[in-house]
Amino acid sequence: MYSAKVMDHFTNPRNVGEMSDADGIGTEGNPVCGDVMKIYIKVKDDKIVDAKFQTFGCGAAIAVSSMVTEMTKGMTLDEALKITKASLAEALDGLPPQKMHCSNLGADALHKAIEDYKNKQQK
Amino acid sequence: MYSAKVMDHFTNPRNVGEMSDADGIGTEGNPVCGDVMKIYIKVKDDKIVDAKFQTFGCGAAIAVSSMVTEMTKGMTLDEALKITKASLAEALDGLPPQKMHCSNLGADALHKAIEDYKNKQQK
Amino acid sequence: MKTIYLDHVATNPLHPEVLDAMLPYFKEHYGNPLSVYESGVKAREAIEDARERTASLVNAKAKEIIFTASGAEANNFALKGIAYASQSKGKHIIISKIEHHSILNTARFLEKSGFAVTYLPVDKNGIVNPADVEKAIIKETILISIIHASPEIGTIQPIAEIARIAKQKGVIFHTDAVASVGNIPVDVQSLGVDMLTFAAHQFYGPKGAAALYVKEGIRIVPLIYGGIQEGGRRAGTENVPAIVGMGKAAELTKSDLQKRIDHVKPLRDKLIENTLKIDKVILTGHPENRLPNHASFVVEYIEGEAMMLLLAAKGIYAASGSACSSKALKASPVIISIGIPAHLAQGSVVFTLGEETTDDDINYFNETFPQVIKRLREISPFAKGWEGLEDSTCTARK
Amino acid sequence: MKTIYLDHVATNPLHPEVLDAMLPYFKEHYGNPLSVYESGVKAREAIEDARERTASLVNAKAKEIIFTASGAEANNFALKGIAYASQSKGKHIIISKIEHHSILNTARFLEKSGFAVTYLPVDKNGIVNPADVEKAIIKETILISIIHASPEIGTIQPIAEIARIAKQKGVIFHTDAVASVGNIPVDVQSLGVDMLTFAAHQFYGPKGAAALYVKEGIRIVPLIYGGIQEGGRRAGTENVPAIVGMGKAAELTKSDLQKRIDHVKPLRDKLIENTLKIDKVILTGHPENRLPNHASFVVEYIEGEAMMLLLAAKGIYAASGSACSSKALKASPVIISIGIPAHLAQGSVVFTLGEETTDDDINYFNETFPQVIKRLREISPFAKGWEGLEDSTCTARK
Ligand SMILES: Cc1ncc(COP(=O)(O)O)c(C=O)c1O
Ligand SMILES: Cc1ncc(COP(=O)(O)O)c(C=O)c1O
Repeated sequence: MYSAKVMDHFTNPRNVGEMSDADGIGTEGNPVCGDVMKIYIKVKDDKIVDAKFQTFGCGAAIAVSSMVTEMTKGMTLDEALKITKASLAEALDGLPPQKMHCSNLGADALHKAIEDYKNKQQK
Repeated sequence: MYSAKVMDHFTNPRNVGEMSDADGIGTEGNPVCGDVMKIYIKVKDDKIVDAKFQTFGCGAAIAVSSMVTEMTKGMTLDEALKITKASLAEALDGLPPQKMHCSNLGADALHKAIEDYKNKQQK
Repeated sequence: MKTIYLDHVATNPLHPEVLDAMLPYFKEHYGNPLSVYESGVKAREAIEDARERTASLVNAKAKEIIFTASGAEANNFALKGIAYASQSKGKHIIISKIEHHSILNTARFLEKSGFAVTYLPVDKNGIVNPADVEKAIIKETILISIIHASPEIGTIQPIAEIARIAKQKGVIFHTDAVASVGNIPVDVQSLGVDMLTFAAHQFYGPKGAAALYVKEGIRIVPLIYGGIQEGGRRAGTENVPAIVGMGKAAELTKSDLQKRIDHVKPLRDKLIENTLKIDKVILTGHPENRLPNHASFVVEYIEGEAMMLLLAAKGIYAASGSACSSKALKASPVIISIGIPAHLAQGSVVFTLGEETTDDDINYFNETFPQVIKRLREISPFAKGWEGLEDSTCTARK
Repeated sequence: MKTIYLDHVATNPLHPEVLDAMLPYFKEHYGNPLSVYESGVKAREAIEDARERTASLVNAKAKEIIFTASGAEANNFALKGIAYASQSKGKHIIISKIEHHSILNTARFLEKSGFAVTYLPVDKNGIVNPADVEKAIIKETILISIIHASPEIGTIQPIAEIARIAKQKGVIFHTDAVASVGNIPVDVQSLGVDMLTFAAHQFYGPKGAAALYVKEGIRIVPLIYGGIQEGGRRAGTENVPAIVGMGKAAELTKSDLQKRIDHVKPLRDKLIENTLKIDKVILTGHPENRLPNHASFVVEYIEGEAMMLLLAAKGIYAASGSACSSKALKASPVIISIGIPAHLAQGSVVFTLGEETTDDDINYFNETFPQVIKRLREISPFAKGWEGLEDSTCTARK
C-alpha cells in the first residue's frame, strides 16, 4: 500500500516533538477527521533553520509530517511556500489516492507556520 | 443420478422389440414430452406369458420399460394391473424425483395393453 | 476406461498452471485484501495483477473489469444494474429469445418490476437480425443484451453490427460472452460493446470467478451491496485464489488461443462430417458462424438424455437440450426458437471439444456415436417414422 | 520475523485438511454438477454432502441451506429476497444501526425502491434492546434483520429474545451470523431464527463460499436468476471446490468448537487485562457478552491506522475502525453508535485471536502494544489532552 519511503518516514520519523522556542507554529486538520499536524519552524535570515512536528494521524500523515520538516530545513521562506501536496507526495515516492487529500496536510500546516512567523514579525 | 439397477436395465434392456402376434398393445406418452412407451403382451389363460416393449425416451423411461416387461411375465392380468409407478420405481432401487412422474409411464402403458387385450377378447 | 470429455461448454478442467498459481493464496497469502499488513497487501496486489490480465484477454482496461462469482451473477448484475441505474431515462429492454437463463429469467424478473422487455426472434441458424434490433428500439429503451455465442447451438451473433446500431441510438449494449471468451478472439473495442460477461471456468480457469466488463463512464447499480471491494460496485470478501486463477487462465488463453482453435476446429469438422452421414441427423445452429469447438445436432426418433447416458457408458461425455435432460423438464427454448419442432428437440445433443481432445478421440467417437444411435433406434417405436404423434402438445407436465 | 495474526475477524487461513478436501474437485472431479456423467455426478454428490455438513454446523436441515459466494451476497439475498417476496404484505423493514455494510447498504437501496427502514439504536455496550424491536414493529413490517455478533466490537445480541418477538408478531427474522458462526455455538433452532447468514472464511474454510439458511416454508425471491442450481434459488455454476471446503470446515468446526473457545478465551482475557492497564484506553463493546476471541479498544490521542502499521512493523496484524483505515474514509458507524465521540473513534483498534495464537504471542503482544502506544503518543500533539478540538466537525472530507 505505502511506498518504502513512506514506511521509512513513518517508522523512523525525523524531527518529532515540540519546539519551545519556535518562531512560527502552524496547525492543520481536525481530530474528528482523523489527522492533525502541528509544524514548528525556526527562522533565521528568511531561511528555515529548524523544523519539528507533532502529528495525530495515520501512517501517511506521520510520514508527510516527517518529510515536510526534513525538506523545509535550509529552504528560504519563499521556497518553502512552494512546497505542495503534490511535491510532498512525490518526495515520498507517491501516496495512495485516498491518502492524497486527507492525510497530506503537511504543506498547509507548513504554510500556516510561515504565516504565523510573518504575523509575529509584523508585530 | 441413477441407481445401478436403472443403469443395468438401461444399458442392457430386456424384451426389446416389436411383437407381431401380440394379444394386447398399450402406448403411453407423447414425443413432444420426451417419452413414449409401447408395451406388447402375449396372454394365455389370463396370464402374461410374454411381454416386449419399444420406447422413445430417456434412460429412466427405457429402464422402466425393461423392468415392467420383466416383472409382468408370468403374472396374472390381475396381478399385472396392480403394478404401479411406485412399485416399478422400487423394483429399480428408486428413481430421481423429477423422473418419477414423467418417465415412469410403464404401469400406464402396461394397463393400456391389458385393456386392449380385454377389449379384443370381448369382440 | 478412458473418458473423452466432449462437454467443454458445460465447464472445463483447470489448467495445471492455473492451480499452481492459485495455491499460494490458499496458504501463505490468506489475508483479507483490504488489510494493510503483508498477507493482505499480497492478496490485494494479486487481485490487481489478475485484473490486468483478465482485462487484457478482452482488450479492456483493468478498471473496467468487475469480478463476480459466476457468469450468471455477472449477467444478473448487468441487467439489473443498468435497469436500476437508468430507469429514469426509460424502462424498456431488448434481449433475444436465445439468451442464457441468467439473462432470460432476470429479464422476466424485471418485467414483474415494471420494465418492458422485447424478446427478439432468431432465424433458422439462430442469428438475430440487426434490422430487428433497430426496429425494436424505442425512446424508452435503456439496454440491449444479446448473447455472443450460443452454448447450445454454437451460433455466433453479428455483435459488432448490433453494437453499432445501439451506439447510434444511444442505448447501452451488453453481450453475454460466457460461451465465446476462450473459444474465439473477443475484443470489446472492435466489438464496440459497453458491457460484456465472461467466466473463467470456460477457459480452463476456476469455477467461482467471472467478470463483467463495464466500459469507463457507464453507471451501474450494484447487485451486491456492502463494503468497498471492486470499487464499491460488488461487495464481499474477494475469492482471492479464484480471481488469481482467472487472471492466470486469461493470460494462458490470450497466448494460446489461436493454437487452441487450430487444434479443435479440424477435429470438430471431422466429427460433424461423419455424424451428418447418419440418416435423419440434422446439424443445429449456423453451419459456418459457429464456435470452432462446437458441434450440435438433433437426431430423429431417439431422445437426448438416453444418447448422453449411452455415450457416457462408452466413456464419451456430452450434453443435450432435451426436456428429460434438463432438470426443468422442458426442451431447450433455444432449439425451439430456431424452428425445430418439440418432438425433434428431444433428440438434441451437443459436443464441445477442448485442448486435450485428440484425433484418436474423434475416431473413437465417430465409430461409437453411430452405434449408439442405432441401438437406441432399435428400441424406439418411431424408428420407421413419427406416425403423426408429433402434432400433439405436451400436457402431461402441466 | 515471526508474524502474529490477530485479525481473525477479517478472514482466516485455510485449515490444511480443508485444502486437502478441496483439491480433488479442482483436478479429477471438475465436471459441471448438472451433468449426468461421472465427473459431474461426483461434483453433485460432493455438493450435497457439503450441504449436510454445513447445515449440521448450525443445526439446520440440508435443504434449508443455500450456498452463496460471500456473506455479503447472502445478506443482500436475505434482505432483497424477502422484500420482493413479501412486498404485497407490507414494505417496512427493521435493522439495527450496527449492521455490517452489506445489510446497511442493501437497506438503503431498498429505501430508494420504496421500502421504509427503521434503524434501531444500541446502548453503550452495543446491545439492541428487544423492547425497541417490539415497539418498532408495525402492521407493514415484513422483515427484521439484526446482526448476531459485531466484528467491530464483539458484542453478541440477545437474538433468541428478538426472534421470539418477531415470531409472536409474525415477522420474518434474519440474523447476520458471519462473525459468530465458528466462534460460538450457533443453533438456528434454539435461536429461533428464520434466516441466518454465515461464511466459510470465518471458520478456516475458503473464501468464495458462504450460506444463507432459509427455514423450510419461507418464500424468497432469487438475487441471482438463471439455471436450477440451489433449487432454483441461486443460479450460477457452483464453485464446487469452495463448497466442498465449506462443508469440511463446518465439520471440523462442529467437532473442535469448544476446544477452540477454551483455547482463545483465556488468551484474549489476558490481552484485555493487560491493555486496560494502559492510561486512556477504553474497551469497546460488551465486557462479557462478546465473542470469546475478540478484544477491541479505543486508544486516546493516537490514530488506529498508525497503530496497525506500527504493530505490523513489529509482526502483529490487527484491524481498526478509524476513518483513515477505512477506504471509505469514515469512522466506523458502529463505534459512533455506541456513543464514542468521533475524535476518539479514530483510536479504534481490534484484535481477534485464533486457533494458532499462542501464549507466547500474547506475551509478546502485551510487551509490544504499550510501546507502540507510547511511541505514537510521543508524536501526537494531543498527548496531554484534546485541547477542545474534539468539538469540531469534519468538513474537510465533504
Ligand atoms: C458481520 C459480517 N457480516 C457480513 C460480512 C460479509 O461477509 P463476506 O466478507 O464474506 O462478504 C462480514 C465480513 O467479515 C461480517 O463480519
Ligand atoms: C452463454 C452463457 N451465459 C451464462 C452462463 C452462466 O455462467 P455460469 O455458469 O458461470 O454462471 C453460461 C454457462 O455456461 C453460458 O453458457
